[in-house]
Order: sequence, then C-alpha cells, then structure tokens
Amino acid sequence: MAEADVPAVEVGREQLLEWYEKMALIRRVEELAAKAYTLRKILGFCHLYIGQEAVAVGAVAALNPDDQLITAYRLHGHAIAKGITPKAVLAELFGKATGAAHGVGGSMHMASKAVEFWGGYGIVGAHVPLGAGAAFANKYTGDGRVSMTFLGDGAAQQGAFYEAICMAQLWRLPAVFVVENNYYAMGTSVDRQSYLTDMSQRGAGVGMKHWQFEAFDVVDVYRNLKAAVDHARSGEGPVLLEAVTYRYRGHSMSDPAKYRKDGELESHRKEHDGLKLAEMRLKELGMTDDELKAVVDRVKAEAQEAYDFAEQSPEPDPAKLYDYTYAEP
Amino acid sequence: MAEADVPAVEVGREQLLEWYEKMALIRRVEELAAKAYTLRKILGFCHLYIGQEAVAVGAVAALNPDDQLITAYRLHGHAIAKGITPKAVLAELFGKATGAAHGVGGSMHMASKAVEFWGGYGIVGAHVPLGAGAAFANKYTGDGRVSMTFLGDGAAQQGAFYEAICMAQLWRLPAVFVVENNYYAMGTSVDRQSYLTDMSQRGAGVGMKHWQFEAFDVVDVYRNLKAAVDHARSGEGPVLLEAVTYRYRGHSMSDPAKYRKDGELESHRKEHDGLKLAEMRLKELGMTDDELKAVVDRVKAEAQEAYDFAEQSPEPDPAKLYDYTYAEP
Amino acid sequence: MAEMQLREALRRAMTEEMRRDERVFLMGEEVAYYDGAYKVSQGMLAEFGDRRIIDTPIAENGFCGIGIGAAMAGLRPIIELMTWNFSLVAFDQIINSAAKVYNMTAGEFTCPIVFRGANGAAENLASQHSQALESLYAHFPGLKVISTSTPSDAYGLLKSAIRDPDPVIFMESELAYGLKGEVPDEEFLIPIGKGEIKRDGTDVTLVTWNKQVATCHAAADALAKEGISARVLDLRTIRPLDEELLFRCALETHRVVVVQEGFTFAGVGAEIAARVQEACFDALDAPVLRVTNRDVNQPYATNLEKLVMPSAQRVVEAARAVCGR
Amino acid sequence: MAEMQLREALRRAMTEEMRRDERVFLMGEEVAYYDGAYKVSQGMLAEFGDRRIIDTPIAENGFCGIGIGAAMAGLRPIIELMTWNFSLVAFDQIINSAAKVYNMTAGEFTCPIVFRGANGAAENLASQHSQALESLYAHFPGLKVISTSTPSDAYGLLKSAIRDPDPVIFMESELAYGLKGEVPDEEFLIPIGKGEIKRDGTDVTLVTWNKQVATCHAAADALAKEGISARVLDLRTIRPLDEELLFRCALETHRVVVVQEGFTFAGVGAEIAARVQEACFDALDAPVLRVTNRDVNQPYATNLEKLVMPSAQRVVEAARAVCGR
Ligand SMILES: Cc1ncc(C[n+]2csc(CCOP(=O)(O)OP(=O)(O)O)c2C)c(N)n1
Ligand SMILES: Cc1ncc(C[n+]2csc(CCOP(=O)(O)OP(=O)(O)O)c2C)c(N)n1
Ligand SMILES: [Mg+2]
Ligand SMILES: [Mg+2]
Repeated sequence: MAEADVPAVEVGREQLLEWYEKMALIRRVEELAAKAYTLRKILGFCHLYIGQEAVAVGAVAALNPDDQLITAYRLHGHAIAKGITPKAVLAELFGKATGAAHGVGGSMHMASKAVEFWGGYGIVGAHVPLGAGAAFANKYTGDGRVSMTFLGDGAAQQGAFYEAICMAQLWRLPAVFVVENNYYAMGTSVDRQSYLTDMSQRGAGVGMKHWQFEAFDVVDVYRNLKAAVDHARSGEGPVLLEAVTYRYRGHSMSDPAKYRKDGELESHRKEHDGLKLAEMRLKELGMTDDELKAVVDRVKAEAQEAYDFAEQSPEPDPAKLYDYTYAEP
Repeated sequence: MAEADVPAVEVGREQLLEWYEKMALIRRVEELAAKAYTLRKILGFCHLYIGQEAVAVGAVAALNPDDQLITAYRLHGHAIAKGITPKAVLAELFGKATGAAHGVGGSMHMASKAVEFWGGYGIVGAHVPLGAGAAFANKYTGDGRVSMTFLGDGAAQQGAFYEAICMAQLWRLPAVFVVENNYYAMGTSVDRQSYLTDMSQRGAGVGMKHWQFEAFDVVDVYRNLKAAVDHARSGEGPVLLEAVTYRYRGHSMSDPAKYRKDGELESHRKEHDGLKLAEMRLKELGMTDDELKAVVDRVKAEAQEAYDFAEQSPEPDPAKLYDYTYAEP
Repeated sequence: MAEMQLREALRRAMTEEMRRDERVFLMGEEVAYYDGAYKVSQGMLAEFGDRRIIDTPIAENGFCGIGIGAAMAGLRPIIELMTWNFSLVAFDQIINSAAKVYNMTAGEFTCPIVFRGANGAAENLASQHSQALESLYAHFPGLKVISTSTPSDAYGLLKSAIRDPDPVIFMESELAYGLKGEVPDEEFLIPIGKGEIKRDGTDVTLVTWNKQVATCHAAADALAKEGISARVLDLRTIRPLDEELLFRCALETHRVVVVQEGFTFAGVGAEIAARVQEACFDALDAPVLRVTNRDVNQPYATNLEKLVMPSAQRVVEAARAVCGR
Repeated sequence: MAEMQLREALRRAMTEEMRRDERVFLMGEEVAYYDGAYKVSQGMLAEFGDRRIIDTPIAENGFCGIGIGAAMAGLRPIIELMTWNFSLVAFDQIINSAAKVYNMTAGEFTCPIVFRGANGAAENLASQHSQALESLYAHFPGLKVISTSTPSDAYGLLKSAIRDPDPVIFMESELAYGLKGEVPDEEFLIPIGKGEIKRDGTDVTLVTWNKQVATCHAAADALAKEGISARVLDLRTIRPLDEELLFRCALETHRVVVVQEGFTFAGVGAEIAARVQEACFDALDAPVLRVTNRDVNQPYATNLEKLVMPSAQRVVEAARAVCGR
C-alpha cells in the first residue's frame, strides 16, 4: 500500500468538531505548561507537542478504546488524546500527588491502565519493543486489540526500534508503528541523521507494510491510521508509517531552536497548522465564527481549570517515597 | 546493482590454484581441530567453518593486504585467508603461548595487526560497528583502505548491525558488509528468524547498495566481492552483500545439528562444495589428478605440521596473567 | 523425593507454572525446536506448543523489551537468556525499562517478568563468555536477583519468581545444569529473600551462592581437618539480601569470608563486606575478606583460567587468615 | 591562572589535545552544529570542522562501537554520551568490546578511547535520567574510570585520559558544568589514579568524588562548628583506586564515611568500605559508613527527590555517628 491507495473516509461535522476541540485542548494545555515552566512551577525536562496535535488526535480516533498506545517523552498530546485528563497531566508536570503518576514521573513519565495509555519513556527508541510486546500479548490472548507505538525520526535510528520491527513482522503482530517525523531530533535535521529521510522505508528492509504521509490535517491522519490499524487488526501483520509533521517549539523548554531554516517555522504555522486546517474544514461544513469561538473558550476554561487544579494540589506525601519501586516491597 | 550486473572477471589457473589450496588448507586445519576437540586438546567453544571456505578465500582475494577484515567467532577460515598461519591458529585453539592470541583468546578471539585481521568476537553482531569504525578511520585518514565485515544471518537481526549500517551509509564509509547466510543461526533456520530471508534486503531500508549472490564457487565470490570492494573504495559508499553458503558441521562442536532438512547436507556437499567446484574448474583449465593430489598432500602436511606445533608448544606463562587486560597496567 | 538435575528442576518449575497459569510463557533463543541450548526447556515445546514456547531471533534487547511489554499487558513472561553475558546487549531494557516500569507509571503497570539463564564462567570460554554479572543487576532498585544452583532451591525459587509481581533476575550456572540433587515430590515454593545455612560451623562464616557453594563446601572440608569449623551460608537471593540471617551468622562466628565468582570491584562481595562491618563492627574479630575473580579479563587457557577463579584453596587461605592461623 | 567553568576546562583539554594530535576527534549527539547539548564543545566545530567534530544519529551502541573500531585503527576518539544514562544502550560495546579488545587480541590492538559525558542526577529528571553509573563501569577490568567536577582536575585528567592507551570512562556532571574554578594557564596533566585531599581534617575522612565533594565541604563546615574536624578526600579516579592515599587517610583519621551519589548496593561506596575495613581493620574506631542514594528509583517531585539524594545533613549525621557523637 502506498499513501495513494489508502481509502477515503467520510468524516462528519460532529466528529471533526470533537477532534478540533481535542487538538485545541492539547495546545492550550501545553501553552499553559510553557508558562508554568518559565515560572519554575514545572521543572526538569518538558517537551512540547505544539504543532503535532493532529497526529495524536487523528491516530487515537482510529483506535478502539482498549487498544494500547505507547510513546516517548513528548507525551502530553498522546496522553490527552488517549484519555488522561488535562488535570492529571498538568498536576503531574507540577509534581503533585494528584498527577497521573503521583508526581513521581513528571513530564516524561505517566500512564493509565484504564485508558490503555502506556506512557511515557525517556530512553530514545527503548519503548518501541514495549509497544511490540503489547501487540504480542494481544496476539497471545487473541483479544483482537492493536497496539500503536509512536516514535520520533531520531528514535528510528536506534537498534531497539529495528529489533522490534523485525520481530513484529516475523510474528505478524497486530501493531502499528508511527514515526512522527517532525524534521528534527533535538538539533539534528533528519537528513543529517539518516541517508534515507523517509523513515517508513525502514519497513522495506524487513518486509513490513509501510508508507509515508503528510500528517498536518487531522482527517488525513485519521484516514491513514485507520487503514493501518485495520490492516494490523486483520491479522495480516504490522504497519510502519511515517507521519510528516512539524514541531513549533524547541526540543525541550531549554532549546532556542536556532537550527531551523529561515521561514520554515512560519510557513508551517501558516500552511500546515492542524488547528487552522480543521477550522477551515469546519467552516466549509458550515460552522460559524461564533460557534468556533465558543469551542475555543470552552477549551481555555478547561485548561485553566486544570492549571489551577495542578497549582492547588498537594505535594506527594514523603511517606510514600518507597512505594514506587516494587509492586511488592 | 543486482547480482546480474556484477561484471565478469578473468581468473587464471595460478590464481585459482592458490585459492583452491587456501580453501583446502582451511578445511584440513579445521578437520584437525575437530579431531583435537574430541581428544579434549581444544576446549570451550569451537565453531567450524567447513563448507563456507569459498567465501573467506574469494573475499580476501578482493581485498588489498592492508584492508581490514573483521568477523565473529567462526573465524578460522577468515583468519587463515587473511594471513594468520595455521600454526598460530591451531596453537591458539590448543591454548598455547605460541597461539595467535598467546592462549588468551581460544577459538573465538585472535587477531593480527600485521595482516589487518581484526578478530574474533563472541557477542553476536557486536563486531559490526567495529568494522564500520575501521572504515571510519579509513575515511578519516583518507588512506584509501576498505574494511570488510563478516557476519552471520543470525547476527543481522541485532540492533548493533542496524545502527552500524545506518551510520555507514549516512557517512558513506568505505565498508563492505558480508552476511554469510549459512542457513542457520545455531538451530534456527533463516525463515524462522526473519520474515525476509535475504538479509541483503536490509540494505533497502537504509538506502545502501546491496545484493545477494550464491557463494559456493570461489570465483563467484571473488567477482561479487570485487565489485563491492571497488564500489566502497571509490568513495560512493558502503555495500551490503548476502553470500548464500552452507555450514556442514554443527553450530559448534557440541551441536548434533538435528534440525537440518532431509538430504540438505548431502545435496550441498554434492553440488555446492567449494573445493569440488574449484577442482572442476581447475580440471577444465587442464590440471591433472596428480597435480591436484600434490596440492592436497602439501596442504595435509602443512596442517599436520601446524597441529604438531600446537601440541608441542608450551602453555602460557602464569606470570603473564595480568598482561592482557590493560595496555598500560 | 526424586533426584533430579538442576536443568530438570528448572524445567519442572516452569512446566508446573505454565500448567497452572495460562499467562506464563517461555521465550528465548533456541528454547523451542532445539529444546534449549542447555536443554533446560527440553520437551516443553511438545507439551505447550509454539504459542507458549517461543524461539526468538538473536535480538536480546528487542525480545527482552517485548517481554516487558507483554508483562505490562498482564502476561507472565519467562525470558531465557542463553547466558547472562548476552544480557549486556539488553541491559538498557532490563535496567531502564523493566526495573522502572512500576516507578514510571506510579504503579499503573507492573512488570511481572523473569529473566533467566546461565551465569558465570563455564570453562575455557574466554573473556566475553565467562562473566558472572549478578553485581550489575543487584545494583538497581526495582529488580530482584536470585542466584542458585541446587535443584531444590532452583525449583522453589523459580516458582516464586514466576509468581512475583516484580521483574526478577534469575541466575543459573552452565556447569551446574547436570548436577543432581533431591527435590521433594510435592509442590513447594521458597520465598525470595531468604538465605539458608547449608552447613553449620562456629569459627567462620563463608557467605556465598550458586556454584561457589560447592567451592565453600570443599573448603569447609579442608578447614575441618585443620580444626577450623566453617559455616556455609548460601544466600540464594542477592537482592533483597537476607540481612537478618547474614548478620546473625556474623555475630555468631565473628569472622566472615565472602566467596563471589566474578569481578571484585563493587561486586556483591563488597556489598556484603560493607554491610557486615557496618552492622557487626564490634562483634568482628577480623575484617571481612573476599575471595573473588582475579581482577583481569578471563583468559582461555586452562592454566591461566584456574588462577583467575575462586578456588577452595583460596577460600581456605582467607578463612585461615581471619581465624588468625 | 584563569577562572573558568567546568565546561570550558573540558573544552580546553579537548581543544589542546586535538591541536597537538591529528588522531583525536570528538563524536556524539549534538556535539557539532548544536555546539553540544550542554555546550561543552561550543566553538569546536568552528575550529576543527565536521571531519573532526562529528554529530551522530541517536545510536549509542553503534557509534560507541564505531569509536572502538576507530581506536583500534589508531585514532583517538572522544565519544560524548549526552548523559551516562544513555550509555546503557551502548553497555555491550563498552564492556564486551572496549574493555576486552586488548585482551581478546592479546595486545595486537589497543583501544585508546575516551567515553565522556554527564553523570548523576541533575534535578527533577526522574528515574531514567538521574542515574550515577560509575559503579557499573568500575566493576570491569579493562576500563579506567574517572569522575571529577572541579575545572582544574577535569582539565588535567581529561588530557591524561585522551593520551591513555586504554579505554577511559570519564564522568562529568550536568549541574557542575557551569561551576567555576581556577585553572593554571600553562598546560598540565593529572595522572590517572591519584586522589587528592581537598580539605584537611583529623577526626574523620569523607571519601568522595565529583559533585559530592561540594556536599562534603558543606558537611565539613557544619561539622567544624560541632568540633569535628573532617578531611575531604576527592578520589577523582575510581578505577584504579588510589589505595595508598585512601588507606593513609583511614589510618590517620580512624574513621571513614564514603559519600557516593547513586545506588547503594554493590556501589563504589561498598568497594571502598570493603577495602578500608580489610586494610585498616585495627586502626578503625568505627565501621565505615556510606551515604548514598536511598534505595529507590528517582522520583520527579522536588520534595521526594531531596529525600533520595546524599545531603550535607546526612553526611553530618554519618560523621557524628562514626565519631561517637
Ligand atoms: C538513548 C538516548 N539517547 C539520547 C537521548 C537524548 N535525547 C532525548 S530526545 C532526543 C531527540 C529525539 O528525537 P526524535 O526521536 O526525533 O523525537 P522528537 O524529540 O523529535 O519528538 C535525544 C537525542 C535519550 N533520551 N536517549
Ligand atoms: C548477543 C548474543 N546472543 C546470543 C549468542 C549465542 N550465539 C552464539 S552464535 C549464535 C548463532 C549465530 O548465528 P549466525 O549469526 O547465523 O552465525 P553462524 O553461527 O551461522 O556463523 C548464537 C545465538 C551470542 N554469542 N551473542
Ligand atoms: Mg523528531
Ligand atoms: Mg548462520
């Protein structure tokens, strides 16, 4: 299958609106996180997903609720898309007891079994075998679930990724691997870290179904991911996708991102912004500016509420220090 | 380039005879090693190369003497082909002070800077980055050398291999990687360890020039390796080859090799034996049975002499125990 | 009570656990169609089929990670590493994933997985294939580490390891796979974290585990002839350490020698020495001594290799020294 | 004598060595066009060009291995690991290749390579990004291990490391990169394997290295107010250990506390305790105590993290304990 062969999908107004709202919520939550970071309410590493929201939201739309999703440290978008609340996300970033990981994980590590959001990992590429392991379990139990693993273009250079896709293909695991090519791994552009710049080509080397697609428009993302998930669920084997996207912020909060080409960021913001593209589509479907504004207001309020919740939540209880290392201490 | 595009080569009688003799020597040395192993004169692991001799000999013929060669633990063939003497090889297997590694390495580890034989490694796949590193040095110094790295079909599943070929291609290193597909990794046939059974296809995933070829006839090996080495030396980048071969013995001396398909070994011995194929070619070029027999006798004598040398050599000096861990103790 | 080899005891433990719990499976190189590189899993493919006895490509980092993911999904993987030497390519998955999943997810996910295989030197396998690596793994909170080689202990502890909710490092020994010992017929479990006094004695405690227990027995025999009564404490579990028993032995014998195969520097032996001297300082008549590998990469030749490894002779000398002989 | 930051001292060492020896190069993630994740290599691309200052993909096992191969070919690679946490994916190459090349080739090939980067916790980086891993590397014969954070020591030792014929693990500290110290203007080398007394004292020796030297200075200040005179011994090199100086300190102060950031079990602290009690048993007035990380995976939240790390307060308490206060 190449991108051209991916079947078209019908996406109604309600559906699209829901996706738009989710994307807007992710962005707003992260804007607040950025603010909190400069106020030193959030510490350590904080990797923002702003610019890439369409990928997480469109991809999760292609999953069943009990399908597993796993990602790296740039996780806020995936977490919220999969169902962790903004409150739990921001409280975690604030290092509070009410956070998704009780303040133990911070920006990079949080998870929820209830919504099958598997986290949240900081060693580049190392979570990819875990995602394949989820798919292994799905096949082992025959429960019909599919696991979806997100990784960066940089992560695709790691041996862990390679070994995972080799075995996923050998064993025809129900897994979808999505390389989010956001142009850079920290300060290194894709062409400086790999001879082939389309990471989906790695699939050719191991015989895996693979293709690349532009992942700016949430409907495009949904369409491609739906095809991939359907394929994986059918039992025919895994899929490796490259979703071409772009990150607007630096690698982490401390990166001034001086490595961009002139005008690159501006042109992406103008032509490829997932929120803008969804707004345009919604307007085509008849939504008015007022209706859109109402959504944006709702999102702002929800994000602000989460921020306040995070701020007011208590610190972790020191007595629990030893509770997070062994399940059975 | 596909195998079909590899230019033909002219190989004269003298050349072929030399290769034949080297192959016969390798086989004879290993037959003696097998004997010594059953007598417990050789201990630990001992992985024989019998059946694959054409690969090492044809490949080394395509190298300059100062090009580097690195391989795994099934190394006797490559070692002798590159220029370590049978005496030094067998003495090493016997654990003697006169061995190529002074008795410290055994069957799996031995090396010689003088002939640029780099060894000799026991962690599957882990030497592949070292081979790429030799090529890195060649490019860094601009000395025009090419490194050649041998690995097994099983080793091609390791992340270390993948990372090495990714960077070798990104940096256009003067390197040739040769996967010796000998049908099995221990007891696991290639189709049970990889979805694609032609490991050269891994090159497609990283954009590296690659092809597969049958490596039974030493002239075929030379022809293909020459093309690959020329390409690598030209500066256009590395090459990944799969050499289809077959091992006659078990994985190591303790493996009864019950996993073979019926008749598989016999048909290889009959139709694909590198020594027989070379004999046939030599006869076509006019060599008589007597002339051939003289070669075989010479080889037998040389191997026996090495065996006796190994047997009579002294054990390593215990006072040297601490000499082999730090260059500067 | 049946006599069985270590490999049979391990097999019995895995087989029983797989019969009682459908979530348990075995994965590793050559575990299925080859019946195991060291025949530990012999016959298990025939009983359980290749859905549950799974041969892997040679990709330890990948399949350890796949096992971790499967454990997070609720399965109970047993991952066989052909030897622990090869675990170093999977080190990141074991340390940065398995040992930290419970932490990183704040308990949302557990990681009930067993990594098991042969540890330590066999013979004449040279530097890359002869390492005893328990000291590495015991360093990390989040892991439990077991190292044992009597059939009965291995059986009872492997069963506990498989049922444990945390990742367990389970270390066997290639040289001991064929050694026989009594194993009770009825099912039993041995709790993780409990050592056992394998031989009583009053003058010195030899603290050890896995195949060095045999070395210590030999040393104790020799010491007995010199009138030194040596106790042999088999730790069985390295992490968590059975401090109670360890300190009790130190307090009772006033002299301790740790016998650890493997590298000395920051090894388990150092940990034991550090803890014993801290907890039992006033009761000690002599410093805690260590008998470990000589500080070199392992050589191939037999005469050199013998110099490197702990030996009964070296244990005897250390015991004499702490007893002031 | 100029005041410079740790990162500048490291850069000066690398730059001087690259000027004097064409075989030296620097390779790692973001070392070139980004000027280094922590700006250690700032400006080096501009001076040396991208033939010698080389950005890599995120493939540590691969590029560490490529560095090892390059070293075997006669070059003198400096491999920057962004942090030592990420070295675990390259652990096999560092242990099974670098530490053993000289052994496996019986000296035919040497492996003159430096692996360097930030070690230990910065702040609020949680369990995967906060590890101090010197105890792992010091375990293995074949490696040399340096861990230091004063600009002057880092300069002199990094130069020695680059010129050393063996693989050297060189550990820095993210939190210390910006700290300033005096570095003499004229070129100098500090020999590998030599500790230094950073502050004299008579009642207790605080044995430590890298940024815990600062913790110990703070503790010594506090102890001084209580009338306890604490000596601060900065080991600087972990392997080989400066036993002579270490034992001398133990014999002179009769009490020793080891302060080690990182996990406790089989850590460098255990090694020091084990050696000191063995060599100086009769001279010790109290057991050797260790101040290390609490035995848990590192949490993100500041209040929890503070509980985990060694602190001046904890050092003070340990020092009081060994001094019988
Ligand atoms: C094994 C490892 N090496 C290096 C790092 C440091 N690091 C963190 S993120 C990153 C870049 C990853 O880029 P990419 O995979 O493209 O993901 P993105 O940040 O663009 O989402 C690097 C080098 C790490 N965390 N793990
Ligand atoms: C990392 C690692 N895993 C496992 C092993 C055990 N082992 C040694 S050789 C081998 C098979 C390798 O097969 P292949 O690469 O095809 O080479 P061949 O033996 O056929 O030459 C295995 C699994 C090892 N040495 N290293
Ligand atoms: Mg990226
Ligand atoms: Mg093979």
